[in-house]
Amino acid sequence: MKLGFSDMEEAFRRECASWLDEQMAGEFADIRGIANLVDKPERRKAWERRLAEHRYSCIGWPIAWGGRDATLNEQVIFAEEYARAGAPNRLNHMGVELLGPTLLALGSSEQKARFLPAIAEGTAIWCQGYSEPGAGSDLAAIRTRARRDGDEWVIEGQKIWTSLAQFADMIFVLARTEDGTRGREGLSFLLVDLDQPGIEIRPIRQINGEAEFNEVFFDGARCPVENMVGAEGEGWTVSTTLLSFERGISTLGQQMQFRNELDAVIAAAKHNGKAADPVFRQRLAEAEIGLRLMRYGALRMLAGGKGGALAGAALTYKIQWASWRRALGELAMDVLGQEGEVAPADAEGWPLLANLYLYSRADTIYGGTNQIQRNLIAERGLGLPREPRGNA
Amino acid sequence: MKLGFSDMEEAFRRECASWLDEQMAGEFADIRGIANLVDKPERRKAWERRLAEHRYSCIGWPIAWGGRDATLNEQVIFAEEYARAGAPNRLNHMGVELLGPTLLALGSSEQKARFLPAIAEGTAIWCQGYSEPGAGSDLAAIRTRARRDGDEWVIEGQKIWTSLAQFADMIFVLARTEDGTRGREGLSFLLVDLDQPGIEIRPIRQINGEAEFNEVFFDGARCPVENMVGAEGEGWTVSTTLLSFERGISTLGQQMQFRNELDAVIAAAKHNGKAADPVFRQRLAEAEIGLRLMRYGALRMLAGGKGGALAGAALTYKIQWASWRRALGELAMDVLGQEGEVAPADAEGWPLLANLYLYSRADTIYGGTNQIQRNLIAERGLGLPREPRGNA
Amino acid sequence: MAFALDEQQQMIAETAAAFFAENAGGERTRAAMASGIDRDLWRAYCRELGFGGLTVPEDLGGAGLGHVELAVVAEQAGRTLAAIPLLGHAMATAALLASDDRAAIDAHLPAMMAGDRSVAAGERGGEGLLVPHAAQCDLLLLLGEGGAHLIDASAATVEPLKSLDETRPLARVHASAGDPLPGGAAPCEAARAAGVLCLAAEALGGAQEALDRTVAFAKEREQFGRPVGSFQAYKHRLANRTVEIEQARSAVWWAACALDEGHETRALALHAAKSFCADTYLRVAGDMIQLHGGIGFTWEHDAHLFFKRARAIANMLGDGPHHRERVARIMLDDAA
Amino acid sequence: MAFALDEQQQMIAETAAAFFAENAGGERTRAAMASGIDRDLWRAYCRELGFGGLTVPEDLGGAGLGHVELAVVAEQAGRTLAAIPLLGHAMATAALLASDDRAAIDAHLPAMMAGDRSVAAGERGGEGLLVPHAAQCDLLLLLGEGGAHLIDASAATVEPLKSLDETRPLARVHASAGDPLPGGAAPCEAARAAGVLCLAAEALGGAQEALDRTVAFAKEREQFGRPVGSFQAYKHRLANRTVEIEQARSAVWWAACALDEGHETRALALHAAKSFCADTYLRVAGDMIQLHGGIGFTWEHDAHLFFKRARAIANMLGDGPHHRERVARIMLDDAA
Repeated sequence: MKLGFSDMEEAFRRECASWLDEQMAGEFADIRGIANLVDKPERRKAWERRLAEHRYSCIGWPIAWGGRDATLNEQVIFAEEYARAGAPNRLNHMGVELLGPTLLALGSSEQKARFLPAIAEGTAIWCQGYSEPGAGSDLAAIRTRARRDGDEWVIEGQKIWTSLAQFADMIFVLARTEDGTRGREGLSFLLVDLDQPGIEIRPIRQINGEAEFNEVFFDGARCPVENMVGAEGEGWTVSTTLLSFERGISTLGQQMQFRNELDAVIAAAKHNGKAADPVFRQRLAEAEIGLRLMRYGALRMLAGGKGGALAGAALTYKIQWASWRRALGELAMDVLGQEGEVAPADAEGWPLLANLYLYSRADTIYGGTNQIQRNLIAERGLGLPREPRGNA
Repeated sequence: MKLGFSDMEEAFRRECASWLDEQMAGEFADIRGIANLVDKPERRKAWERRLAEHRYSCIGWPIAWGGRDATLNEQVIFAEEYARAGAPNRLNHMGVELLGPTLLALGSSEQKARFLPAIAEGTAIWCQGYSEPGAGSDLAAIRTRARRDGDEWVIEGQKIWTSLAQFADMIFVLARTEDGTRGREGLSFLLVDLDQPGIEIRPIRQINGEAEFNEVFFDGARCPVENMVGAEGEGWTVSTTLLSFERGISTLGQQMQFRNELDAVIAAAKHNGKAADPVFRQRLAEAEIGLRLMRYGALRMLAGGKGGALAGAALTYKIQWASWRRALGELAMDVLGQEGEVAPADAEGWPLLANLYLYSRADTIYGGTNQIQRNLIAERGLGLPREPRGNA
Repeated sequence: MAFALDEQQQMIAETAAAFFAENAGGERTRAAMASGIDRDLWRAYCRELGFGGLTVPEDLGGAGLGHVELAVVAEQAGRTLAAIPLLGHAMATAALLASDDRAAIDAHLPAMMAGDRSVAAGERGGEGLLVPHAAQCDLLLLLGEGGAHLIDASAATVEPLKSLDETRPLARVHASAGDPLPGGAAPCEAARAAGVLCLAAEALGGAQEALDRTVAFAKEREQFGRPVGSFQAYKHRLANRTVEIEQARSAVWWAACALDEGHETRALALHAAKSFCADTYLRVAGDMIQLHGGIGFTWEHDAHLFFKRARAIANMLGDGPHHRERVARIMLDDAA
Repeated sequence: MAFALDEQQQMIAETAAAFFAENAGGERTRAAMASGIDRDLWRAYCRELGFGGLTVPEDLGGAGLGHVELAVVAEQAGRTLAAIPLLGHAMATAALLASDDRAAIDAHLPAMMAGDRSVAAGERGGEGLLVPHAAQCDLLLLLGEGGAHLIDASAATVEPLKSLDETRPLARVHASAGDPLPGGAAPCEAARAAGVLCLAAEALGGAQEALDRTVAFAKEREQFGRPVGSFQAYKHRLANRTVEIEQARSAVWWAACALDEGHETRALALHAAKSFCADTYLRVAGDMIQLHGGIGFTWEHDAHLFFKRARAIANMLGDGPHHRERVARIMLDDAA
């Protein structure tokens, strides 16, 4: 077991850091530090392309597909340096981290050739069509349907909580392709162009006043039959594979954002004197400990995840960071007091910490509520008996 | 709404206080302050009789049955003064507070005449035969059986977690009197003499090393048919009535014991300096607030409980005090640190606070675990759908 | 000792509940968010309902009622997120009465009772003075070590702010200290007590409503083929919140009663009520979001209104640690 | 960077697990409670298993391994509530090695490694000096501001006490300060670090075992016609504890690794590990009692052994607030 990195790895770190710093100080200074998914989409698309030009867009992918075949440690290093440099949240996270690895694992040669280059080059932005109204955390209750019409699938239905849909080019969709099926049966996994008449996107305004999520309506939307990943009816398996990539390297980058948030809370506490209050010191220490343990938990998860098995650490990670961040939001507001509740009357959006407070309420819900995560831990991790399902 | 008491009530308070103080300073000084249910049973039986001599044994009962027909406020006052004077936990709590009111409500004239005087006079100590191995919080799973044999019921089975059985004269037993029934059907409520060959009592040693609880084995134990309260098969209803008396006036006396425990924690904190530590001050304040709210919650419960309905306050009271006391035990140990973990090598039993720490772990279990209480609150109080039962 | 609402108090509770249920609520409050106060509602509260003088003695034209009645009414206002300046009103009424300053009473109280003059109240301290409704009200009541100052809003610099809780927006106030109300510390103490009680009661009402709505949702909404409210984790969460709300209600009643009777536990009760009720509201409103799932963090759903109101209440007139430290002083420091 | 046990470390973990599973456990520990130490087990641990010199350099006859291996072994000892003086042994070994005092090393280490001489260790401070196993061991290691003192138990007054955690009884020690081990603050720091790590790892192991047994019980025990482990509240409680145990494991590995590599986060890691693991153990052991129902608070059931051990660990070598305050100093106070 080892915490430190090798000399070669440290050299790679310096190389990444220097390139990233140069970009963030220079041409892309205007998008430095953007943590949300809605600001300046066009500039961020340019940034995706710039990453690709320097072969930094998907370093963990094989060299043949535009990556660097980077080792785990190199990926860790890049993720850390990326976040440290204040580079903006990746607009093409879904393509690079989720769909790409899924296609590499399960896609046909044609699908790889058709879709991977545009992701690697930063020219196709992807989003995810899983959740539906009435099927929030219950993916098996999906009602969006696709029926075969010649060489195409024709899709009817509605997805919800689709972040990035308003900027994305493509969406991967879990849809029911077999009439009369229910639950996990009869689902298929389709790659769909968003730019077509059968698709309408409506933003959902959130608790913080912004609209990151969307509803996506499918009314006769079409995709060619060769856009199905995996066999017909195997959509559940494909989506499970895809979700298994969610706890990957990108968690480390996300943690650097958490670090910035905690640092902002610490700065506020130092500014208004709460940093000297023993009661707040205990809570600040807990936050610090929690963040550090998240880091080492993620490193364990990465080190142990090779076998593909859902290790304990991977099962527990979502609930860990979501709960931590929600608690940080509460701590931030407790530290700031009333001053945390206000902004200049003409301000657009909220300052970092007020926004953290509000937005973190969504963290424990999307991507599987904390309740669902606890069920998974208990049933898959501990082998406790399944909750009885109803009759629906 | 009113917090204060009338002049007449305050006069009654002085009368009780003066008598109780005299007793506790004098003849019964040796049992002053006993909070458990196991120490000095013979002396405490004498104390029960002394209470009766001065008509203090069951003041809420009708005058005809040895009580004083005391008002609610008078009962509140007596309970408070009883505890303030350091009088020991009532050995005949079950008889006075639970069985007595049940017989007054549902007993036959003969049953009242036969059993109430001995309770009022302090000559019959009662205990409760509800829980069974494998039916801890699930009373409906009772397997103890009683079959009719001429003028008697003959009882076979086992009860567990029976406090006081080792000192008691009588036990009330919930037993299945109809073969082939399950759940709440076919249960009857029987009054059984403990002093007979068909009964064996084995103490259960607890986490604190003492044995307050017992197993009670029934192997051909008998009671006359006229000892059935309510009709045959109506035992569930009788036991529900009995349990509804559990959240009565005696809760206020119990709270005075909690007050003593909290005061001991405060004293320890002042002694070792933790009372000046802002972190501990927050927790001590929370404990103080919790205890006060318990008091006012109990007063609301008593004021609102006249209609016999399970008010919100009554449903929530058990979980409130049990959780509060468990947290107090933890606070006590945190305040004391290592010094809280030790006693002189030859000490019998544990000092007040270590014992509180250990024993309070049982509070959230017996009389319905916190889990069961939460189910009750959700299902009966909030009307949420029942948890599906299994097939057993 | 009789720790339950008496008949008259029960009637006032029912009247207030019916009034706010009919005239306030999410829709009305959202409509008032642009201007910050629902002025029609406030006028109706003061005049039609006649509660503008709820705690004003009868010889001054009021209803001559006490803190228990005030708490009962504030609970209902909180339940419906009513966008009215009840807090400042209650605090200023208490300050004026405690000052026994006939000139100030005659100058302000009748117009206040009629709903023609509104008051925003806040406490000095911290970096600047953040006062809820300061940009919307005619008078400002400013509490501080120098006493309680009741001034014309036009005599102060008031900077309106974008506020988390848009149902009761904050503004930054800069005002030079003139003469405080007479009566020494009494007006300040009375105002703070009334304010703390109002906030605690409002929190209780908000928490109760947030719980009730979540329970209703839990009975209807199905997931995994069952009503979500049949899942035990859901149930236990709501059960825990129920336990806390019951305690919060005890706290509000205790504090209100103790104030009316001048009971020795008065100070303790106020600190307990403010900290406990605010914490309870924060938890219930947070759970309201969580247990509604995705819909719970949309702008359209009311959950965020409760959530933000709860946060604002927690921060007003002393936060949880502040009030618990005060409790600690009373219970631990012999000099207290 | 490779944050997983390497092959050798994995082997040591398995060896230790098998050894303790075979030779320790509730029955053995209960049998040892009268005397306070399971001497046969300790001898077997030092000699047969050969772990007496686990962290002793090879040139001194040890295995030359580090803190990661120590943590891995202590975790297994904690899992089985092994009644052995591992804590004092690890602390004294660290202190001796850090002192670089050849005379002391030669005088004590070989006998310690062979299991012939046992050490009890404790920290000065508070009202008296409470030292676990002091009444059972040959040597006492006493840490304090004056340095680390390693003395003969016979040179001190040792008063055995009735202890909550009978699996590692405390005694009150009165000893006059002689010469400390040389090396300045180093022996003290090394001993404290080894001790804190041992306790954290032991807590991790205990918590894991308490969880595993509760999970096993939950699968078997039926109530209301279902395995109790099928109830969601039960599941979610165990899931929460699982999340915490995973974090506790990260904390132990981080601290062990940081110590071995002299990593800059070393101090932070130790404070984090001690406070987090002890808290986790307290919660899991408390839940073990609660979720077993009535049987869980009987003397016969092992739950109380875990529960009391958890409490003892929480209080040893600094409690939770102490360690969190140290974390706060590192992160908040620029002078730290």
